[in-house]
Amino acid sequence: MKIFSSIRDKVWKFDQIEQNGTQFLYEKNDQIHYEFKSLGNNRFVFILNGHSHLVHIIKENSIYHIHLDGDYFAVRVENEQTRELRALVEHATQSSGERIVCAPIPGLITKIKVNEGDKIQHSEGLVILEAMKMENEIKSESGGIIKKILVKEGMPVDKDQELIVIG
Amino acid sequence: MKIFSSIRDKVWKFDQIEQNGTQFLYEKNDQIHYEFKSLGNNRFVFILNGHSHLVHIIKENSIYHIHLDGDYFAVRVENEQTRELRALVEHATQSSGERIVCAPIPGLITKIKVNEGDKIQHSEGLVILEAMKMENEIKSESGGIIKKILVKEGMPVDKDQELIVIG
Amino acid sequence: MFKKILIANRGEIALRIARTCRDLGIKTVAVFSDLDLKAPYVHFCDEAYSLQGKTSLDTYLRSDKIIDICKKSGAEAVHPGYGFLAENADFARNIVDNGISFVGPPPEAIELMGNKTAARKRMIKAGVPVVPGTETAIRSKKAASKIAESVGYPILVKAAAGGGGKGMRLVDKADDLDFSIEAAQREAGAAFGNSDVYIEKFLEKPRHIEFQILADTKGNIIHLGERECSIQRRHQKVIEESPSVLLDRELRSQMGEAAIKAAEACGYQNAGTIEFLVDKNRKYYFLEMNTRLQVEHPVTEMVTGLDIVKDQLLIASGQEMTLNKSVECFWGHAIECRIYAENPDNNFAPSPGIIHHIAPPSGPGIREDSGVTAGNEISLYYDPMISKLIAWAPTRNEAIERMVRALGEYELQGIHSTIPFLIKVLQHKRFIKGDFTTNFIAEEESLFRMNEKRGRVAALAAAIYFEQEKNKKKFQSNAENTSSNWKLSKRKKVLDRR
Amino acid sequence: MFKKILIANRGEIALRIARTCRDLGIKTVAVFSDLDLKAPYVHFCDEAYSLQGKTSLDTYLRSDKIIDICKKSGAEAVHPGYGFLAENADFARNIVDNGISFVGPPPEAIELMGNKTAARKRMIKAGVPVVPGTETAIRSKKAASKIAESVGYPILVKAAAGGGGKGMRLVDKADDLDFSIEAAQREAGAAFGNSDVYIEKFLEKPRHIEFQILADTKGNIIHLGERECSIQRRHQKVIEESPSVLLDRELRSQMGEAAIKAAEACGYQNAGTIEFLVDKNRKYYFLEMNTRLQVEHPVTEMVTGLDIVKDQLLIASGQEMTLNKSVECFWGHAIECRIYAENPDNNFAPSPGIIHHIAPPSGPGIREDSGVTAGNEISLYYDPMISKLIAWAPTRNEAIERMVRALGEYELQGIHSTIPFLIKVLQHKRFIKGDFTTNFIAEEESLFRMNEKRGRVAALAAAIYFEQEKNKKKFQSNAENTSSNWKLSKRKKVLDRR
Repeated sequence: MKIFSSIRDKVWKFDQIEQNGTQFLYEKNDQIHYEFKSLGNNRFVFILNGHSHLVHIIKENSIYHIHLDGDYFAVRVENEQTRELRALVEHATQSSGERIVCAPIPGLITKIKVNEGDKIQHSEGLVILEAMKMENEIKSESGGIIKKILVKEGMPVDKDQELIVIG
Repeated sequence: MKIFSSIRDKVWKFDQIEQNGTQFLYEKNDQIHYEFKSLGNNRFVFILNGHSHLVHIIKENSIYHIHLDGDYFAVRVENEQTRELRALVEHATQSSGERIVCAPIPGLITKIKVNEGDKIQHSEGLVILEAMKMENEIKSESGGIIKKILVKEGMPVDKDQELIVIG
Repeated sequence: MFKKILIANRGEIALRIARTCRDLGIKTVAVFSDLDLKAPYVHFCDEAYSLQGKTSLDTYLRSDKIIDICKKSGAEAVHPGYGFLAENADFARNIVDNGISFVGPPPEAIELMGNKTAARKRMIKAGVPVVPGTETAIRSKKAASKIAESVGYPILVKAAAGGGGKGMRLVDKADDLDFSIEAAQREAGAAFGNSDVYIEKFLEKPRHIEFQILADTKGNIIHLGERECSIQRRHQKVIEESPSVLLDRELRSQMGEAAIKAAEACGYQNAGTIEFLVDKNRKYYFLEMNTRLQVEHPVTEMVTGLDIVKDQLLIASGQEMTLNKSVECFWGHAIECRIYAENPDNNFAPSPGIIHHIAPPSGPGIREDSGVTAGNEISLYYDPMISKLIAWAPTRNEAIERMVRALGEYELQGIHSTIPFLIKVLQHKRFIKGDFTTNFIAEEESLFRMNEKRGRVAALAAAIYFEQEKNKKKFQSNAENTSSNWKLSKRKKVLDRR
Repeated sequence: MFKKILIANRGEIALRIARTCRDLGIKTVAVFSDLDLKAPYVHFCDEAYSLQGKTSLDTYLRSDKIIDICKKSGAEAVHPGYGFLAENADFARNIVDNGISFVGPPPEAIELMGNKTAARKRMIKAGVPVVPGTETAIRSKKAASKIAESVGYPILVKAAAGGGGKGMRLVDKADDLDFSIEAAQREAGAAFGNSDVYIEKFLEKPRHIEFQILADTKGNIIHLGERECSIQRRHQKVIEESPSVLLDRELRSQMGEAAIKAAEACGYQNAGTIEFLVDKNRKYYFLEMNTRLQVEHPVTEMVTGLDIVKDQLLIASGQEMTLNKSVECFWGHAIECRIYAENPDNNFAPSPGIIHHIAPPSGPGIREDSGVTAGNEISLYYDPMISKLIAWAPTRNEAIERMVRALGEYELQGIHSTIPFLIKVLQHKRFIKGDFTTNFIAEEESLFRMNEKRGRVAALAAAIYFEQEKNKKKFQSNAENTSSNWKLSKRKKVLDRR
């Protein structure tokens, strides 16, 4: 079985191979030697070719939040089926022509900078979201027309709440 | 209802009084004003007459292990019934004339210093228990005759395991 | 000395102040909002009173509630920390009018230094170099244009009552001047109820260097040397250190004297900080004075051995401070990193949430000033700074190494933090060389690049975890579907083999 | 400098050494027993190898396994820490014979200083004052009696190959001498396979003061001043500090010179400690030399700014050490408390168990060298020391205050610890005055008295918890017995009322 781990645009491909009832992990035909043991509390000892790491792994949907040697990575892990499925879904969403802008963090909508019907450019500011004493401008990740505004100024929003539909 | 809290030989007596469906705590006719809230993980905020304390409470049978402002107390808490019951049981054990010496900590029995039938004095050494690189001598808390030795040299023992019966 | 004081603040700085009070035998009174009941400073203080509310406006900014609690608890003084009411002259006056001591400067000094044009004027009079520009608010377009020409473009148009970048405009050329002044005036009027603006030369790529000042009521006034705070993101300090690689003995002594002059000029007492900008020719200009304890005060404590909060309390109670002359040489080198609950991979978006697990680093040369513990929630209501990590060593390079080690040890679960970003800054060769300005973070794309070697280890760990989870599920569903002995024994075999 | 070293130890000291290696860019190899897989030092090191076993004899004392792992991992040097194989001359020789560097003294120095009579002889020859007594093992009863009379009773009969109080007898009067020598010889023979004993004058109520020595391979040899370690329980150090209140500049310089002479006399290299006893007339006597890093080295680091482990590595790799002259004056004052998993209320019985929750203190002046984290088990197999807390301040009194504050902040659940006892020692007026000897703990009954004021608060907290638990149970059983709406709504009402 193939396992795909991706961080941002970078993808690593691993092969899970069963031999005599034991699972082995390969990367480009090289077998990976490791020990992986839970310490409790989402903490793991991960000894990779003798190199010792303390890893924190917290799963959130298909994203694995990994803390490792002072660094942080959001890793998406998929097998062949889930990877193909996701590609299909993304294609379908894109071809429908609608994109939904969501709140990346919870906060308070302090300003809406566009109106329904406005034509907008890539990376144009849409909404100001205030949280922890700081203003965060949410920008458009594509050009288009503002189809619908789902929030109002002064409204508190949750993380991932839908804010604006761009067509 | 009366509550007795004791640490070593010192006993504090509190009165729990219900008034209009609410419970109040009194000590010698003075009402005790407090806030007591769990912080999780056996940790509590305890604000007593405005004085703030972080308290850890871990219960083990009828003993409450309390960490407070860098200090530690083993508190026995009883109401009138349990207190009377315990007095009865202790009296019965004492009059039967047998006392059982238990291991205060887990460890290895490295030496037994007495034989069955020996007459011993108060605070005479009975057994050497080794733990964490240190030898701990377990002493008799009363005089008497060694009735039975329940362990052997070289034997590992658990906490509270019975070692010797003194009659 | 005081017997009991109230700390009108929260988080790490409340705990920091309470620790010194504990050392001095002063009882402390904590105040807390509904969200802070579980915060360590509340339990560490000797007494704790609720401020009844959630938002800052309802709690830590309510001087009436704070004064009531002073009276109820018998606190003789108030330490305001930083932020909230710390630089509010009315609050300071209110405290003093109620017969309570204020652990900070006289209200007049707070007021003067809070008004940017008034402060500039006073500094010019005292002979402290300020950034070239207008001395007072702009009264005519013609005067503005003349000043702008004389200091040379680019210039900044700034709000007199301002702060936080509001009512500020960068002007590159004469054509844009009129328009920018009008825009800045509108913005300043809306933000501060005062539309006065003034002109300052825009210093390109300056360094931010500040001097710690202590002044007691006996007329002693000293400086404790500099802190360099050039590593900033959007005018927010990120890493501070003392000493600065830029300064030599001569420049330190010149700037230190200027800082003392500045503090004297406003009748300053207690601890304060004079901030300077230093241009590429090592010329320094007064930027502003912070009339309170700074977030970054620990680096000065590490290289001087002083406890600045202790000196604040000594001064406020009318005693002499610990030292009576300025610090001429330092004990080694200290660096502070501010750890924020922000996600550096997502444009530093705030990352509220509950801290599930926290294990801060320790060992040689490491100090932590933190305000949180496991189970605490980082809420959207307050500042996202959760901890300050300070590293000391005999030399700057060793201090950097210790800081990198300590950040790498820091375990924090449940929220994002700026730790990975801080490590990248500390390991950047320009940082190590000391070759940076306040533009450093904005200029260095490489700070946001992924470390692919570590990325691969993370990718592998995730893949292994994914695989183990799947196996676990498989066994669970087997076990749930049936309890025949055959299947169970098969399952056991597979488990044993792993 | 080495590129990779193996740390032949566990716990806090393994982590301590690994931290310095990380700072210096040296890769580290950890070795661990079956019980230590979850210990922080194992994850902090760059590589980790199992020693396959549980007991010390099967793991950390197995020089063959350790040398194998050196070869497998390519480690160029071994740091032995303290305890286990650190003072085993055969191990050091074995390491060197395998072409690996030993981060410690030459095997000959370990051997010489491990033999008490040989070390005494060498010291006498070098002009270092030793406790009056015999120079060699006792050969006749007559000679013994003569020596005993000349030094004056009480005397100690001690095993030449000894340690840990085995083969040691205190003799108060001449009548008991013969009997005691025979008993000591029997015990020494059984314990060490060598029945040689010798006589030393018994110093009543001495103070324990030791000097840190550094010697490199270039012929430089310096001392880093003293540590006072008089606060002991059954010859086990409990609290250490630097400087000592007893020493003035003159005595420090005399004892420092004697310490250097002692180290030179045995051809010493690397870090070592000369222990002295000081009697009530401030006369000092060589006690023994520890030919390794000491548990209490951090106090010297705090007051000198040095990293002693770094100097050990510099020296072992043939480089010059950081300083080239002895430390004449200190930066403030430092105190270390050893935190043991022992129950002071039960005669310091070991308290093995799992640490459920741990939150060490931090803030101004506090350093922790710890080897455990939440979830770790304190086992019966190893030393019960779990952490060292170090406080620094400009003066001794301030350092004591900071230490008391930090100990009070320390949260530790699941095992007993000596923290409550340490606080009582630090707050004792004799400790604060500096008026103590090695007998202090044995003499002071008051250290074991309950603080009744705090006891009452604990008694109340337990009573309240007891009450709340009972109510909780009541509700639970109500809910379990029935699910009629009436009962549930009644239960809700009661809950709301609380």
